[in-house]
Amino acid sequence: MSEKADQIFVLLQHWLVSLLPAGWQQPGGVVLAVLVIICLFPALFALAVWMERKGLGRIQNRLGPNRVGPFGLLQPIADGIKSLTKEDIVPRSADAAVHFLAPVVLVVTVFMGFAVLPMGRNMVLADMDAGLLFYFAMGASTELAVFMAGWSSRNKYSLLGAMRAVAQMISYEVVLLLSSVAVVMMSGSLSLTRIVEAQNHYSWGLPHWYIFTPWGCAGFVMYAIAATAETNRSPFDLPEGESELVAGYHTEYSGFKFALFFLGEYLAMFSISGLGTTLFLGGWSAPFSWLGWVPSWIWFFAKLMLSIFVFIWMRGTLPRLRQDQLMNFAWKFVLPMCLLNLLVAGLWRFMGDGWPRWVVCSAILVLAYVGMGWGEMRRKHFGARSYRYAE
Amino acid sequence: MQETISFTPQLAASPITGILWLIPAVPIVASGVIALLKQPKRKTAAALAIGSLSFSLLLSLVAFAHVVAGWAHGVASRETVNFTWIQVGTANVDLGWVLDPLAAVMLVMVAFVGLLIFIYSVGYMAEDENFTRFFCFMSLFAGAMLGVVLANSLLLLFIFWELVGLTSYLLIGFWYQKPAAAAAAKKAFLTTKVGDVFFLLGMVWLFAQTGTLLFYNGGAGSMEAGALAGLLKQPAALGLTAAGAIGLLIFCGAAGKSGQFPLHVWLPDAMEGPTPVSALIHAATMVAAGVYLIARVYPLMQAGALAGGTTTALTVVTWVGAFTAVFAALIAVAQNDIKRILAYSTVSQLGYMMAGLGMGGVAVGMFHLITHGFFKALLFLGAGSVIHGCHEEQDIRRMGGLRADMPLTFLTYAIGMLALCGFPLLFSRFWSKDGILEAAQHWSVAKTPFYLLVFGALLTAFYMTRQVGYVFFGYWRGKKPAHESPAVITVPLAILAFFAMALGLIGTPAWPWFRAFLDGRAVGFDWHGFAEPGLAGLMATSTLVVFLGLWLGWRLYGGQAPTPEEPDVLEKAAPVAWGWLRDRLYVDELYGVTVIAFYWWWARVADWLDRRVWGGVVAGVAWAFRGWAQLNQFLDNNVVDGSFDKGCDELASGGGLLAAVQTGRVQTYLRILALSVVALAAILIWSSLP
Amino acid sequence: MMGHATPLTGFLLVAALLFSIGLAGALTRRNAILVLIGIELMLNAANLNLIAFWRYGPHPEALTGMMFAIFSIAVAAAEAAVGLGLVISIHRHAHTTDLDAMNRMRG
Amino acid sequence: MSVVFYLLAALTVAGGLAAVMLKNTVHCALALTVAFAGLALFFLDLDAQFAGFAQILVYIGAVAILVVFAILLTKGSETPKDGVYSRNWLAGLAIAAGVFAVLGWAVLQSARVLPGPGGTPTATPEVTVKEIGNALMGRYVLPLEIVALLLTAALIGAVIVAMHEKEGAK
Repeated sequence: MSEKADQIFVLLQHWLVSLLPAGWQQPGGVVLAVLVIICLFPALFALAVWMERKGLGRIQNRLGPNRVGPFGLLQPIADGIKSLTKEDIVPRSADAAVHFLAPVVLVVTVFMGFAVLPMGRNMVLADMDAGLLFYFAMGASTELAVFMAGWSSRNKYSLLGAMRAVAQMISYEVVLLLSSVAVVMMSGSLSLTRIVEAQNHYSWGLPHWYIFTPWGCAGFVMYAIAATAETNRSPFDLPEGESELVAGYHTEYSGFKFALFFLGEYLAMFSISGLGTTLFLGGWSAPFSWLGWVPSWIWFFAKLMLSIFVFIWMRGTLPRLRQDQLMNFAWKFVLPMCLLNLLVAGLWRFMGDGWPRWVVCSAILVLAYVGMGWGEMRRKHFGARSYRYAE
Repeated sequence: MQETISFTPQLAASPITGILWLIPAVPIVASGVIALLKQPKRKTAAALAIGSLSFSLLLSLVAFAHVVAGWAHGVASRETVNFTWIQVGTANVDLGWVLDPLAAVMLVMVAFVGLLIFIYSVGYMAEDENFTRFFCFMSLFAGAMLGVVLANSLLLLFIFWELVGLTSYLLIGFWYQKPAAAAAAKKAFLTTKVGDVFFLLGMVWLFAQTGTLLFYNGGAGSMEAGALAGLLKQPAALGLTAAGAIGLLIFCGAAGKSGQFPLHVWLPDAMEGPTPVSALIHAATMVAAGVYLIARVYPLMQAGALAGGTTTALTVVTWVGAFTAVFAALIAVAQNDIKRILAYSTVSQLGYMMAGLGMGGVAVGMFHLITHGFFKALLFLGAGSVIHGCHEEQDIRRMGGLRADMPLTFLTYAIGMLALCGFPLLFSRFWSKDGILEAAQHWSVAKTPFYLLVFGALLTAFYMTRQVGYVFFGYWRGKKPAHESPAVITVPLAILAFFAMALGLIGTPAWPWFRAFLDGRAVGFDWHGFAEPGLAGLMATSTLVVFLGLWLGWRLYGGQAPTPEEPDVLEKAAPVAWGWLRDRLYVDELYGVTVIAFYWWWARVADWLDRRVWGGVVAGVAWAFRGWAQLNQFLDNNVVDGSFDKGCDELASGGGLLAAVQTGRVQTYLRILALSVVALAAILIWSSLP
Repeated sequence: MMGHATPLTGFLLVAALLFSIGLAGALTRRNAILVLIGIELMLNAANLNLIAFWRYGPHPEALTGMMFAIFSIAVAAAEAAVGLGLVISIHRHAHTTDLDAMNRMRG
Repeated sequence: MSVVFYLLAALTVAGGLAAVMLKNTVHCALALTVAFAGLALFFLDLDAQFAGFAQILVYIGAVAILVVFAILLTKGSETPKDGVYSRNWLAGLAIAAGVFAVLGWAVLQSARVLPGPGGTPTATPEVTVKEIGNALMGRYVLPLEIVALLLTAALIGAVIVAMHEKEGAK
């Protein structure tokens, strides 16, 4: 029974495809899967927006939206309708073509990213051999889209915001890649399904998720940092830092294009955390062996929502990082830690089973972390907090 | 006569022989140290020299005792220590030193006499400011002389031989400011060098024939039977066997150094050096080196001698020795310089030794050498004390009557004079002379040497009494009154005087200790020694001759020696002969005319050759090169420059065109690149068209 | 996707066209950066050739073509970085990116 | 000639032409990214999956942005006063045309001359990332190391060249 529940969607797809004539079956299956993704994730987007606004409210000791629908559940739909109907103003001096293209490129590339994520047991749109590489290739073009948005609106603030966003995204993209390379090294393949299978074993009931290994844990922490930076969220949301740069690179956008940007941002968040779960949290594998009967896709989406919650939680609590702090942090702390993590992963692989492997690897990582941290802190002398008020 | 002595050589070197090399080494090292000292460091220099020589003397005495002990046990030991000095391809040159009775005796004599002379010269050279330099050369000489005595290889002997020659040059020319001294040193060095050249020839020939220069090497040495047999087989020139020829060549070297007839000219002039030098070098040791060399090489000279007979080499030695003895004695009679008389006397005595060696074998010659060494050193030191006393006056005609002023010197000098004349019984030369005369009597070849030697003995007695008469008797003819020399001078004289008398006793026919010691035979004291046939007659004639000489000398010069201006008594008797003798029989002038003239002539020829012939050749070559250089220049200017420069100009102008292309703009370069690609591709395609 | 119909020459022609477009850009444009863009295009055309020959070559499993293309992409990236760095520094000194103006290296 | 090939060819050539012809430099840069994308698709079409993704990641991800940054940093975005093309642009164009003629001719020539399957492709090679990994680490390890070195050097070099000198050095 649980087997059927697990494969419910796959069976559904096969059933629908079988309805089509023979010639069209293969493309039809693909189109169907694409349709599912295109519908499912915007729905999740709506849910995430609601979660964020309620969550933030709760964190900031206020209620959050509760007027529209029970507990404000229908608020996102209201926002959606608002953004669709609002007038789409394009500045005269803006570069119309590029201005229009920016959000489109953004959303398209992000959606492309979802193709390779394994939502459940053999529930993946395109099981590519170099799936991870494809994902990062798509991820790389978001920066271009951000730049096009920023530049085309011919506005100093948006240009500055775009420049900051691109710089930030480039720096953290390197970290993103390196932390995931560790996983690739251990699992020995770039295809995400095989990575998930590699984590899908249990010993004494505990899963073999990579996060439970020293290098995996360090990798996941750095991946999380890079993820938040990549999607311009919470501590790293300087580009559209409301207070200084109005809305960053999408200040000149309004109406539907703004909604597209908003959607793009959330979809990026979904796909980054989806990848995070597949790489570190064991994708669709159950947390405990005795929970195996629960369908695989439930675990995937549960972990997904958990990560989204963490994003929201971080946004609510952590202060925003200054640009130079942000860059220094990336290049002088996170990147070296990633490189070290690669070394430790190599060491882990060749030390063979047994407790010494754990002790040595975690010792190296902790020592490096403490050492670099202490090195960084030593030079900074923290005086009393000083406030400067604009004259 | 002389028998071939067989030695039982002890192969294993006893400990004393092992450290024997220290004897020559210590004085040489001492001289090196003294050379480094500063001039005012007089006391250290003297102490070092005397200390090192006394150490050598001590060691020589120990060695002498060792040999005597060995001899007492009836075994005549000859211990050698040989080592390879240079390895030249397969042949290796060995050196080494030897300890046998001959060497032991010489060691003691040289060291003892040397030490006495060192002590004497501390007093004698006191005021001389080059005191340290003097002792440096003296100890170097002593070391070298001891080296000559010890050497077991002809090569090592030759090395020390040259060192001795060098030191004699340095010491003769000690007061180099005096031109006469410098000339005398040069003369001494060159004449001995002539002898040494022949010596070297002999040595090389020996090495070629026998392949080794070691005297004794456990049977393989050059002086041992194996090598000698080989040498005998080769006939050399003039009917001599190879052994004889080599022996003669070596004798020439000895003749040079010991001042035998043809090469004796340097010895009298060598008196320019300070008296201790003359005493040490030109009386006791260095001149004796020649005799010692012949003694050492005796087996070679004697090789092939039939039982009792002699070889031609030995006969030559004898004749030269005898003639020199008489010749020098004659000249000595007509000399007026106190030291020159003694010098000629030394030459004559050396002639005796050579004759002794030639006729009587090693023991006879060596005994006379040892005794002569002591009393001649005594006489020279005595003369030195006299000169010192008379404020550097050397002409005997300006002395006289020193009997009263210098009693001690007079006493020791008289003993020395009597020993030299061979006053019977008590004095040493009587016995050694008798040994030689006895050998001359029995000499198988001819009787004349015997008569010559007897006549020589007469002359010796005569000129010595003449000299004593002039110096010690009569009245003081000098300017300032003389004074007695200090103890440091007279004490050595006394010691030497004692030995001048005592040494004779070890060679008397009754108790021939010295000859037995050298031959390694047992010896007993018995009066029958005198009972030998003809010996009594011989001793009678020799005593007669001595008394005759003394009486003649005393009668002519005893009482009132003539004033310096008056001619000599004998001169009045035979002015022409006296003139000849005084001018040394014009030997120097003879050389001057022949040898030196030849060199002058040869030098001019060489100069002419060098200037004209070689000069011409060089000039021709230079001329050729200049011409070649001019040709080069011509070619260079016209042909090369012309064409090359023109070519360069063309290139430069061509370059100009290309320079235009370098506009500095990137795109022009890119265009040219693309154009060339197109052109190349076009050519490629055009060529590949079927 | 089964082996497809287009012959090798098609790809080669496209690559040649792209190459000459890049060359034209490099030769005619005045702005230094556009020359660099032209050069990038030429490099990419070469990559296309490499992959085409690898794909149509006798034994594609040797991966030589693809390896070559990957390395050439890496090198081209490095070249672009340094080239643009130079252009920026020239701009800072000479305040122009106009190639005709930059003829300081004249012969 | 399959439809996909024509489509891709059109896309790439158009991108290339635009990158070269457009007035506004930023537009040129964006056209360039289109050309890069076209090429990436070509690679995928030629079953070189890894190369295609690498092309996207490197060129579109990095080089395009680099070019854009360079343009912004050198104020290239304003249209230049004295014309976009260098003085004797016609000569450049002619030379480019010449090169294309030669290349085209050579390609066509080789098609005729080359025997064998010059035209038809072989079976699609099954290229997995593991094989590429082995190749990189096995046969091509030296070039890999050298490229690594080269990239580091280029990285440092570019930074130093483009670094903003201190005021004094101006």
